[in-house]
Amino acid sequence: MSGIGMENKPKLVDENGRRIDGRKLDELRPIRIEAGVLKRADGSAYVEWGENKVLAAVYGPREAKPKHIQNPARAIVQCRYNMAPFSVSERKRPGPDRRSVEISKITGEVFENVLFLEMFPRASVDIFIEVLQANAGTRCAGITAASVALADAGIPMADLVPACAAGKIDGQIALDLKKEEDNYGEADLPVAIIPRTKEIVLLQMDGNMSQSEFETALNMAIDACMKIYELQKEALKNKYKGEQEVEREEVQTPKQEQR
Amino acid sequence: MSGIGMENKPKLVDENGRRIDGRKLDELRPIRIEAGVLKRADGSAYVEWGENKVLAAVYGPREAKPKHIQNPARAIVQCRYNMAPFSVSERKRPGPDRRSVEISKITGEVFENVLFLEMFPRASVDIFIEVLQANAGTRCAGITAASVALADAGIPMADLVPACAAGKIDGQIALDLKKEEDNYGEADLPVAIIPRTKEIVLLQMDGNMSQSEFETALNMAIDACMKIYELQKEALKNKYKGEQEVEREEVQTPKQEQR
Amino acid sequence: MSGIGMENKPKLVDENGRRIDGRKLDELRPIRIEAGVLKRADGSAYVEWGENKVLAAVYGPREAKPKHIQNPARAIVQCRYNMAPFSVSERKRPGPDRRSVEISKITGEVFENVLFLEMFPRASVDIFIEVLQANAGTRCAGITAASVALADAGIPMADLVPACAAGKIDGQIALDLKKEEDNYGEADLPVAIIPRTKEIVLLQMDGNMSQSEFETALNMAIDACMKIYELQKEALKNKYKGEQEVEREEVQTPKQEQR
Amino acid sequence: MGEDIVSEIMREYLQQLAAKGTRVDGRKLDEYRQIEIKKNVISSAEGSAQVSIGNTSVLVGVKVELGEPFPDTPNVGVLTTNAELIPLASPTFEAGPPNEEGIELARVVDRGLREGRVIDLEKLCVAPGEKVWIIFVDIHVLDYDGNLFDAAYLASLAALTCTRVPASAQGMGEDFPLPLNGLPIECTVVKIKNAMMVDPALDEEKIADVRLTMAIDENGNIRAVQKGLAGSFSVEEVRKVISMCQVCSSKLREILKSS
Amino acid sequence: MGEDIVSEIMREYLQQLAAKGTRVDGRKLDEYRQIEIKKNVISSAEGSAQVSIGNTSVLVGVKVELGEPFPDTPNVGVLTTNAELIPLASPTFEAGPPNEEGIELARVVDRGLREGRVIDLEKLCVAPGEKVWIIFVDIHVLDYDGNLFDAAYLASLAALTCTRVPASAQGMGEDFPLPLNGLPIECTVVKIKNAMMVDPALDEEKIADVRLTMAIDENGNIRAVQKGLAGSFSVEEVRKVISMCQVCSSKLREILKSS
Amino acid sequence: MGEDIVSEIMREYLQQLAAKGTRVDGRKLDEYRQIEIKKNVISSAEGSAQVSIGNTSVLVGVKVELGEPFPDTPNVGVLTTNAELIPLASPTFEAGPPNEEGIELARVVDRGLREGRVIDLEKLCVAPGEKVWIIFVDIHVLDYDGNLFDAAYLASLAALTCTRVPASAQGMGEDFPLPLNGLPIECTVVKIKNAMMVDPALDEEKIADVRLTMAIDENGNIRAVQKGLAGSFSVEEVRKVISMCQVCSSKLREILKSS
Repeated sequence: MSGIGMENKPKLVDENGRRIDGRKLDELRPIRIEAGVLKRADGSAYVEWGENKVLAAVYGPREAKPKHIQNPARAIVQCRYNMAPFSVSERKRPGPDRRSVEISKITGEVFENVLFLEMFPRASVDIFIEVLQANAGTRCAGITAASVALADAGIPMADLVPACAAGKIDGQIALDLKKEEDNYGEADLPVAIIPRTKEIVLLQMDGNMSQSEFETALNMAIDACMKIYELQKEALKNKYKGEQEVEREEVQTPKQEQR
Repeated sequence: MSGIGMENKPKLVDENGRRIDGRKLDELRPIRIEAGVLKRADGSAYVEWGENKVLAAVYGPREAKPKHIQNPARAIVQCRYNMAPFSVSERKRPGPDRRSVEISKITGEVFENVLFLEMFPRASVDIFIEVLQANAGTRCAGITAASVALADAGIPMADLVPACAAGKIDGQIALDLKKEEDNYGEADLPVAIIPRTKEIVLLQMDGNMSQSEFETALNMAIDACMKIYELQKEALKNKYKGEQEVEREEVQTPKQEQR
Repeated sequence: MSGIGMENKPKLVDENGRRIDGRKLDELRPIRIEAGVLKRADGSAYVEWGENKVLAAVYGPREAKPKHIQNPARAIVQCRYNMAPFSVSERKRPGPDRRSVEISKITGEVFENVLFLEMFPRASVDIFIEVLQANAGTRCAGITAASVALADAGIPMADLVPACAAGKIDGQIALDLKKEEDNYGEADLPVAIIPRTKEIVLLQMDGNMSQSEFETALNMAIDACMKIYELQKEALKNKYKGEQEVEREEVQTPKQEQR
Repeated sequence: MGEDIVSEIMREYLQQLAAKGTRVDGRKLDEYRQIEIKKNVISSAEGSAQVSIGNTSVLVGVKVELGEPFPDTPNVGVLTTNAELIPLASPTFEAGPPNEEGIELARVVDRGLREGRVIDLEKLCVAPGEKVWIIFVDIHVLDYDGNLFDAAYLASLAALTCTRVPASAQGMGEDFPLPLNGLPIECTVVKIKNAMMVDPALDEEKIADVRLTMAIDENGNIRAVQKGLAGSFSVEEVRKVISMCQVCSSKLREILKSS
Repeated sequence: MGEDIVSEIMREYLQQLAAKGTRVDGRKLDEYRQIEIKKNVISSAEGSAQVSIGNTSVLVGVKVELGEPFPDTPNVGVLTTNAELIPLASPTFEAGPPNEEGIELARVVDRGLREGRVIDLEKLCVAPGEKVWIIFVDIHVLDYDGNLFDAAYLASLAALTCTRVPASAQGMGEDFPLPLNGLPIECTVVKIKNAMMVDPALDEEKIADVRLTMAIDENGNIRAVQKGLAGSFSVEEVRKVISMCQVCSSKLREILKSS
Repeated sequence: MGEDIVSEIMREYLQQLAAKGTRVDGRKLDEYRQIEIKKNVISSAEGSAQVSIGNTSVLVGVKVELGEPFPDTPNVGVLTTNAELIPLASPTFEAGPPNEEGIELARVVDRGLREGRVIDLEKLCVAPGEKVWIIFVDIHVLDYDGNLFDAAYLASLAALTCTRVPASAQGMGEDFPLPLNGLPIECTVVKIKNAMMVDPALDEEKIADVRLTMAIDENGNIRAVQKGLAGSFSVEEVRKVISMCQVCSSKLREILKSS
């Protein structure tokens, strides 16, 4: 975003308004969401979003530890966004860097908007987001996955939270930047919303946009969030369907023969 | 002090007994003390001492945390001496180094002599000293500032504690070494005292001094402490005067019009 | 063990079956064990084993801290294996590395087999092993020393635990490898046993051994453990004898004249 | 009466005031507290400024040193922003490495400086791939009474505008002012119930529902955005924030320029 | 009903089953849960594999980068194995640097790879003493339902078999597959009372008395051994474990080869 | 009966003894406990010594390695002093990085060595600005029964006097003894009520009001001073301490020389 190292910048949008991967300006990368992919976690989800691969797990509400972090009036939300060492082209040293700490903080704040935290005093809702493969947009993929994982865990929630970024490349507003577009583009604007109320619960930006560009991008991102919302609900339905099928099978076959 | 890298040593005392900044051997650098400079801290003080700029804040007596550090019989004193990254010519990495840890320890011990700690069982008196600009003598400036901050906080105290170093340069005993004198000098002897009783509560030395030189330097430092003591009291009086003036003004002007 | 850097490999076993230090294949290095060498520790022992010098100290059973690590049903065993910075040819940075953490873990597990931990709920038995000089085999020397220290501390124990490694050098099974043999040898197999029952409580191996070689080495190590067991008991007897002599002397001489 | 009740009463009171378009200290909703900017306050830094906004006070020192560029931008200087929430500044700050609040602060300031292209980093290359100037912006919070983001950003910007690159000390010609491109300004707005207000004081910050910080450049373009706290905005409200920030950023820029 | 009572009941139940030669999920004592191996799942890694054994799931990514060799092996590439027991995978895992469980896991996997000479590290030297290829094996546990050692080892091995050295990106000719020597396999056996069983599920692991992991190569030779937990084996039992591991390692090797 | 009462009784008893000029172990106030110095006890170190003063025992190993000089002293070797208060030595020592006690110990020993110019560091330059000999003095406390400063200092000095620089292993001619300048000796005095005594045993140290450590060279000059603990001295008392240290340092120097 900072405009440095631009000498090798490729053309990001061609004369037909197509992007380097053939997408139109307002087109999302392919997104696949699967709910309930882990056994130990109380809830989980896996999201493939273009070349991003993100796993989210949720534990809780469970007793917050150590005790001094407990809130007697409500549950706290603790979020940990983490990148696997092999998720990026140059190996990332394990452990949180400053970027991860910031994303963890704002992601946790996103979910405070939809969770009924007063129902669980002294508890913690723990959200773990693991980026297994990264290609720009991992914080949005993480929030999208974490929403599904929270629902999969059965934690009372006002709504799912989809997230998506819009940005600016070659002077044009475009949806859902991939890595090269993010590196050589002019702005990136990640957004998360509560679909039922259209409230914006995540909003960040870096780059350079006029006020009208900003508003165009914001609306484009919000529209995309609504599409992702449908994919989230679909994933939860599939999980539920799958469970019913397994239950039916289980009635017919004794457990040890399943393997 | 260690006599290494002396090839570039400048002359520190001229034929008239004047030092590189024109001071006489027993002359202090200019010292300015201001009490009550911070709003959030329970007490605070700012000291400019030659080219040193040091800020001290005091919180407490407040509950010592975590609980296992509490003393059921008395308050504990916790001191943190810290150098800002930009306070020295080569940027200092943030966080405590071994020197800071040692100075924090001995500074805390200094104030155990004058605080009535038995009055506040289980509590902590927390002293924070921030060196914003350093030019030799910061531990003495820090102690001098912290004393005023403790008084400004209204914490019961037997006396103020002034501190000052004496040392040896070009073979002569001199007061209050500045950086070049410290680097190229032969010894440095920081001292803090309780003025009313003349008890010595800080005493360190490095360098090379005969017994008689040591005693001369020690007495020179003690004499200087008495002068600094006056400056400390002056600063507290000015603070008190200032407050009374503000109070008078406050009676006359509604709060919102003051800005 | 990993077969890397073998171009400088010396001959480890000569035509007469003698090793670089003149030992036979099934011969231990000289071992000297002394019990009760420290005053502050509840129990202690010093082991010189070839060129290894290892000190062990035991504290406890004492209250486990912090509280959340306590087990209400039994004592826990906490072990810290540590190498002094100067114990190896290239200075080791102070603090635990991954190897030390692993050895600490498995050493603690060894002693869970012989300590009557149910007798001391909520307590901790703390074992500290300091390697002062290292020459291959320090974990076995450490376990051997810690056993004696535990006995010296009077902690109820089913048996002493001796430890010894066997390995493979120049294709032959050999006892108690020293550093060069370990570096250029083909396998190393540290073992600890409970002598009375011949139970194996430590078993690790790295290298390359056929099943029959493995079993030969294992039995060779177990036989050596039985010899070390005798040395351990001897050390404790000597300690006891020494104490009685001191007691007798103490009756005759007033304390202050002993020095 | 517990802390929570006090803050509940405070919350209602501030909400009522805000609904009427006023605030506890008599300010209007779009009015900053008094701003003071002092430049060149630290002689050991290559640039420095102390900024107070009301009772909030932040000191920023800039150090400039030679170092290696990042491998992927060999021709470009390096900007490093670090924030220390030192415990001197607030009873709620704790000693230790930066926590998530400190990291977010440093990253939001950094984003404004970086995306606003404040420093012309391309001009800070000395030998491509080998030596570049490294700019350390160290944010030292001295007194925390709300709106750290704006105070820290303004102090950073002010310090950079008076920073000189110490070329002469390296035998590289004369010192020169840091090459700067523009002066984007960060402004922070919080929402309390339905009212939006700039420059929240600590009491307002504590009970604010949500926060939005925007960096606005000379052309009124948006360079960086950060939403914080556990609340939400509507699109309309975001538009409102942009307007407020555009107005205030111009005022703050004038104050900075005339400082 | 406390946790301890539940686990006591579970212990007795599993012991009874084991004595009859069966297990809670219907497996035989020498039977692994279903194994799935997916290779090349992460495109940002030079090699990767996801392995599940029953509900336990481990993802391993291999990164290959240029770096400096160790001073004592200047002609040899470097292998580095790291394990992250991320809190996503189990309610008992905690964020933070690897604890002793994670370190033991990484070291046992590393030992199997290293002592089994899986990678031909001598072929990874680029410029003796200056540049070699460094292989980072990063173990990312996703779902923890027992027997991490075998799952992590198998995933590491599978990832290495599909790893390509990224020579072309360095202008060093074409990418090439990582040079491999052999395929030793690690198998883990636990003892529950007197019964020995492979591949313990979590419930079995929790109540197991003792654990033994062995790396067995294609010739049935033993390359690495690690005994774990606070229990013991007789010589006869060790012999039994070797046989079980020899049989199972062949099966696992076939599964790996056909994956 | 609580610990505090015991220590209160001990305090009074020791005070009464001290007032009569005697001590609990029968020593005179100016008498050290028995001192034993063993040199060259660790063959993996380039120099080493174990010193016991009464039951206090400290092991120091000196490692000498090639490395880079500090930029500001390119022609001078480097001295690094580190102390580990390992938990083996006392029930009050805890594992982990050095705390303030350990840091103060290391720094006081370092100051004595450095200011006393014990090592002729100028002679340890190999290639100016590039390669110098680095001296690591590692203090390993083995048994803590009071007066660590003097024991650690004496052990460090003894280890340095038998240290050989390993030039031959670097192909740089023959090994040579570390070039030394002089033998300043550190002595520690504590004040108990009004009595001053050297070499405090642990019980004495615990109840001492204040502590003073002085490094005295062969000429009786003072090279370093450190006051410790939360008490004070009068000028007269400082004079007394200097005399005591001058007398004792001569005795200790003789013991060292004849060791």
